[in-house]
Amino acid sequence: MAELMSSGIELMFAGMGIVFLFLTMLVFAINLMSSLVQRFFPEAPPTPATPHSAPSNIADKATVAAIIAAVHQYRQKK
Amino acid sequence: MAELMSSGIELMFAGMGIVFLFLTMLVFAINLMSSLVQRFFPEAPPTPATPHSAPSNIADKATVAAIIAAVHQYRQKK
Amino acid sequence: MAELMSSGIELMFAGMGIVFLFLTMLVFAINLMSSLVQRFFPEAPPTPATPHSAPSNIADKATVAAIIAAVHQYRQKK
Amino acid sequence: MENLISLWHSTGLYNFTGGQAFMMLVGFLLLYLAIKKGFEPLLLLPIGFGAILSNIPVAGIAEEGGLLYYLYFGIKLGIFPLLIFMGVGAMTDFGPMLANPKTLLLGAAAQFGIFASLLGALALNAVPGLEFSLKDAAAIGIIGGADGPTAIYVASKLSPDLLGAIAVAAYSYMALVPLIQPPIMRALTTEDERKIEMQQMRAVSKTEKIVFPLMLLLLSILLLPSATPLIGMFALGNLMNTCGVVERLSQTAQNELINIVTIFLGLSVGSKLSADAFLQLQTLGILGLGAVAFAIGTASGVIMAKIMNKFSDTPINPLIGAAGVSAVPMAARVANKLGLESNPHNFLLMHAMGPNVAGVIGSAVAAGVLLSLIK
Amino acid sequence: MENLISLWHSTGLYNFTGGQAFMMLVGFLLLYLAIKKGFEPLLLLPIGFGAILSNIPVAGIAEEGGLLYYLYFGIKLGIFPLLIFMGVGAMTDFGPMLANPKTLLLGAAAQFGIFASLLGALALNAVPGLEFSLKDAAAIGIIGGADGPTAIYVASKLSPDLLGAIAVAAYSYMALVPLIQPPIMRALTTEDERKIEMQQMRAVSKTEKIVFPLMLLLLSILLLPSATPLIGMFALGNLMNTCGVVERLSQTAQNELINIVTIFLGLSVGSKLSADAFLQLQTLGILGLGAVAFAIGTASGVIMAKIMNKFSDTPINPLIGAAGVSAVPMAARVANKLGLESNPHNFLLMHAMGPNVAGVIGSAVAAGVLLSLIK
Amino acid sequence: MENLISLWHSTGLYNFTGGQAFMMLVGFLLLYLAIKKGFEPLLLLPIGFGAILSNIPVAGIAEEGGLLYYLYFGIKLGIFPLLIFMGVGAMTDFGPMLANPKTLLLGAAAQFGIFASLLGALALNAVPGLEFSLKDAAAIGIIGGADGPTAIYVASKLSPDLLGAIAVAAYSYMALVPLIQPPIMRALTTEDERKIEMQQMRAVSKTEKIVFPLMLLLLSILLLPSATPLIGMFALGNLMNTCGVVERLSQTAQNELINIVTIFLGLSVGSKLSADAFLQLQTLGILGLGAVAFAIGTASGVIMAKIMNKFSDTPINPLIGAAGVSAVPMAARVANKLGLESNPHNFLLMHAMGPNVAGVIGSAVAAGVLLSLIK
Ligand code: NA
Ligand code: NA
Ligand code: NA
Repeated sequence: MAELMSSGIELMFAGMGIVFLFLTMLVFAINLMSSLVQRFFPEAPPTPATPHSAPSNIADKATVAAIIAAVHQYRQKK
Repeated sequence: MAELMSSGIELMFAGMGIVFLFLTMLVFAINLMSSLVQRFFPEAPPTPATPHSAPSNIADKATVAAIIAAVHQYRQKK
Repeated sequence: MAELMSSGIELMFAGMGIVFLFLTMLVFAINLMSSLVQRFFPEAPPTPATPHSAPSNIADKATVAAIIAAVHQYRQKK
Repeated sequence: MENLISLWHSTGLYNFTGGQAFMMLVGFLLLYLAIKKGFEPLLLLPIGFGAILSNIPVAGIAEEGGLLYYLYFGIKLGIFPLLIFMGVGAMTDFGPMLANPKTLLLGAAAQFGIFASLLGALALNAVPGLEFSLKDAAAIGIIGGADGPTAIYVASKLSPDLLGAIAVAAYSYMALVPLIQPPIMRALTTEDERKIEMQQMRAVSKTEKIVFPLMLLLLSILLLPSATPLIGMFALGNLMNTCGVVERLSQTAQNELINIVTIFLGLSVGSKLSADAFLQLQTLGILGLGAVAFAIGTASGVIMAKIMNKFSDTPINPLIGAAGVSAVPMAARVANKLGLESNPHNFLLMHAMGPNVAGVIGSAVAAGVLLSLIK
Repeated sequence: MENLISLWHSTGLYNFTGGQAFMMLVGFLLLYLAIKKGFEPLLLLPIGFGAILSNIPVAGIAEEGGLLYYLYFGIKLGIFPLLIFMGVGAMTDFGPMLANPKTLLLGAAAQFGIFASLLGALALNAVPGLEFSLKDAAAIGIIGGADGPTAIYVASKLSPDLLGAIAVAAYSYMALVPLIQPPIMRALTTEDERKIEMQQMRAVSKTEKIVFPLMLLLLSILLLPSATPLIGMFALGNLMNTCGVVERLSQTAQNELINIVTIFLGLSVGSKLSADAFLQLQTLGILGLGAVAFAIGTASGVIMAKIMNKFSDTPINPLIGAAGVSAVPMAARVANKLGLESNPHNFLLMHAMGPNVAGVIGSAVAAGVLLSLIK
Repeated sequence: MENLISLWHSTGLYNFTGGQAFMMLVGFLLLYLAIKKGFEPLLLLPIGFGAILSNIPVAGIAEEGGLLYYLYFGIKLGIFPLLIFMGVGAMTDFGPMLANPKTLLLGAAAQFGIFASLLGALALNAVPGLEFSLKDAAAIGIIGGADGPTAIYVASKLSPDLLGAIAVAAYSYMALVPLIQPPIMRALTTEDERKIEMQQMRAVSKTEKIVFPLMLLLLSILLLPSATPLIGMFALGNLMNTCGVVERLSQTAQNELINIVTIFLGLSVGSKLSADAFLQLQTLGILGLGAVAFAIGTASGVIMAKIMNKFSDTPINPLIGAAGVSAVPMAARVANKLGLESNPHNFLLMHAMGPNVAGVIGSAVAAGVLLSLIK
């Protein structure tokens, strides 16, 4: 039992140590990467992602088509 | 052969018996359930199911958008 | 090694032979089939395939609905 | 030269057996029925194609190492029919049935077709050369359930050798429902009965639709656990659809997942259409008994509806009894069509949907009885 | 008569054991929580349903020959959690984290909940009748990771018997995050701290988002290979989404594929909710420890954020530390909500998304440590 | 302390072998080619990722117990390539080929690349350290088919050890078609030939499109059963699309199902990119022979088209012969582009689609010959 607890405590230190080590290194890596990317591959900031753009696209086209048609009709009737 | 037929007949009676027993109990259970639900969880009757509501939704939005836009345009032109 | 090469050469002749035989027979078969179909099952040439017709369909309906609504509104306002 | 002979010996032409050729024709016939006649194409097209592929000499597509051999495990282990049943459950609307629960009894009566053709199969043992065990007879009878996945599930458990013929018969007769049912329905009803208009149904609340699949499952657990694989997956699909909180799972279950499984199931069923198993007198027996099962199921449903109409305080058009065989939604449409013929203002479709979906439950229950009592 | 007795002997009523009945109630409770209370319905609905199905007497749905037995192989072999992780990766936006990388440390701190409850599980061995091995304790601790697929993956490797209880605890507490976290967050922060507004984040370029998953994978390969199945599939999904050239694969991974696997995974997890395994004192221990794990993880994240706020040149609102437990995106929304309560102009959502997704990485790393050190 | 050492011993850094590191670089190179250069990203991205995952030390992702080990069964049993072929079949329009059937011969001629590189592989046995069996040589030759699933299917049957290198070569060269083909096409044609305008094609009726896949399958059954797994699944997909009655199955086959299988197939192929198998002189041989195969296939197609142009009563632009290698639709686009360069009014795209899809049939036939004659 005591042995199990000491294994557990050891595991806790090892675990939290590695988690912090890993994520700290990741912080440095990201900072390095970001500065390299911004320096060597400068880019316009991305526009907001539109993963499901298709539907709205359809709607847009429908809208545009409808407007054109409606205005066309309106003019003809006039 | 005769034995097989008698097994079959027995199976028929057992089978139809259980099918009717099961579905009759289900009728009672549904009636009970429906009256309990209507009494304790009264609800506005559901609007017709729209499993694929997204598309029509899109169409609706497109329609509305188109109307607004067309009318807007119409007024401006006037 | 020499034996392997001769197997390979044999394979090449057999292979190209069968490929040509197969595709030549397919040419004849298609010609035969096409003439049979055109004679016994004459058909209006197919309209361009519209595998994803649903969306455009929606758009169409939206368009039509929007036009109707817009024109309706336009008349009422007049 | 040796190569050429070896090639010739590897052609299909050299290796064809008569049985394989015949089964391939059966496969092409199924494709014809599916594509040109519109016979349950979603199933009969892959089944027909599977029949062709599995009867190709030399290729061994249905033998170990071949695609259909591996796909067939999905049936052998009972996975595919249950997943299809889940998808069907997600597509089923129990609303009309909940609005008029007594139509459930029509779905019960129509299951008589199952047991009648089970007896018929046993009786056919009198014909020399025909030998159906009790398991075979039960698997054949289930054709009368008019429900594809149930028939495949039961046949895979009780009589895998007959699976191909049974599945083909089940789906073919489901496609033939508009031809098989009307004469029987007309013979058993009077013009006046067919004119009966039914009362408009009440609206069913969302809560009832959520509770129902759970109640159905619970009843099946208490009374007939052997039916719970089928009824359970059906109820799961239905609950996913009605509960409204797992819309993305419900959509996948009734679209992509059921489509993928349908392709695999159809091909696997087709792989059981081998000459050995199919070109038997048995198959003729199965086809005949299947037709009998549908006819008797239809008649039982109509007669039950006539009886209920006598005792019910609200009128019941006997035509909707025929929908109790299931064959969703074809049988309900047939009832609607015959109703309109006699009375152009008589829309029976929604009234027939009640017994129609009740028939699915009824045959799952019958399947449970068969699986539980036949060892 | 014999048949009738045999039928009665095959009913659920005759065969029910108390344990099965109780577990079925647990299943219905999970369905209730999923549907009526909105507790992680995508998972808890199939899990609850799986619990019901697998506890049906006689039917044997979770035994050899039954559907859930075969589906469970997807968990046993570690396939389902990894495919879900791929889909989650495809849905994850690392933008907010890349804009403010130091918030990764909040995702690290919150993992303390994992190890604290691991110790707690070992300490519970002092209670008579409770016996948790180191593997069990690790599998329980991972609940504190607040990440479903990670918890299921680790539990399936270290302690498959506890899998059902662990998964239920993990998803339940994730659903309870809006109840568990706020009191802890309020207790550990002052009103002034909660009012802290954070600077607007810079935009993150597409290239950074493409490079990040590869860098994450590389670091994991170098330091902690045992975490690479989880982190690798997560990175694959994320890369498929950010790279922009395999849009159709990314869409399928985050829609149909993850939906199909979610149904199967949920049912399989439910099949581990058997009376034998669940109706133990252990389960109470697991549920208690899970709550402790979430609470400690939340507290650690908030305290870490307070410390960082002291040393940072840009202000950090300590509330976002609580999002480090993961439970994406629930925990980030909780941080946002509490921020708005103290300061109606303080939108913390995007700032909290950084630690939130960092928490996913953090728990995958912790999982790697546990899988690597516990043999 | 012991724990720390044990941890260090479990890091990737400690366990890396040179071969693994190199193969990981190959994986990253494939990702780079897929994402930045647009080389067949749908396949090369998962393949590259699979290569990285399977070469991670300690993790054992491609060994028993790891995800890629189980996914690989889909290739080993021949399931994944056939399902992909079904999806490709559903996406293929045989209209242009049916309108001008003699272009099938161009698809036949281009298969010479397969057999030429098969001979080349055998000739390379003269190089010390290189040893290709007849099976290996055939699996390498099939790269010249310029068709991914066919190459993977044949390699998995004849030479699984070379599968990784062969798949990478096949997809890489398919992506390089716009670089490899034009110089060869220009060298073998005169400016006048490239200017040849072809007659507009007749419309092809729906019935012809429905009958064709069945006819193709029938011919393959009669002549070359060993090609029927490939041609059969291709024909099934095509029939599902053209028949018009199973639209939902066709859509699933060419979208979700093919996407799911593509992810799994790519990862599994990548898992065969192990240092042991890839870092051999053989691999250089395979890459070289693959390029040769594409070049010879292109040349054969063009020369055949020149010959046919001599004898045909309607003009044939020799450029479309190059499309006979398949690599659909890339090779057809290349032909179109070169045609436009010489004659801005010369749209060859639809004319080149005929030989292009014929090339798919041609290489499936060639695959059947190899699988049938090499034992
Ligand atoms: Na039925
Ligand atoms: Na976490
Ligand atoms: Na080719």
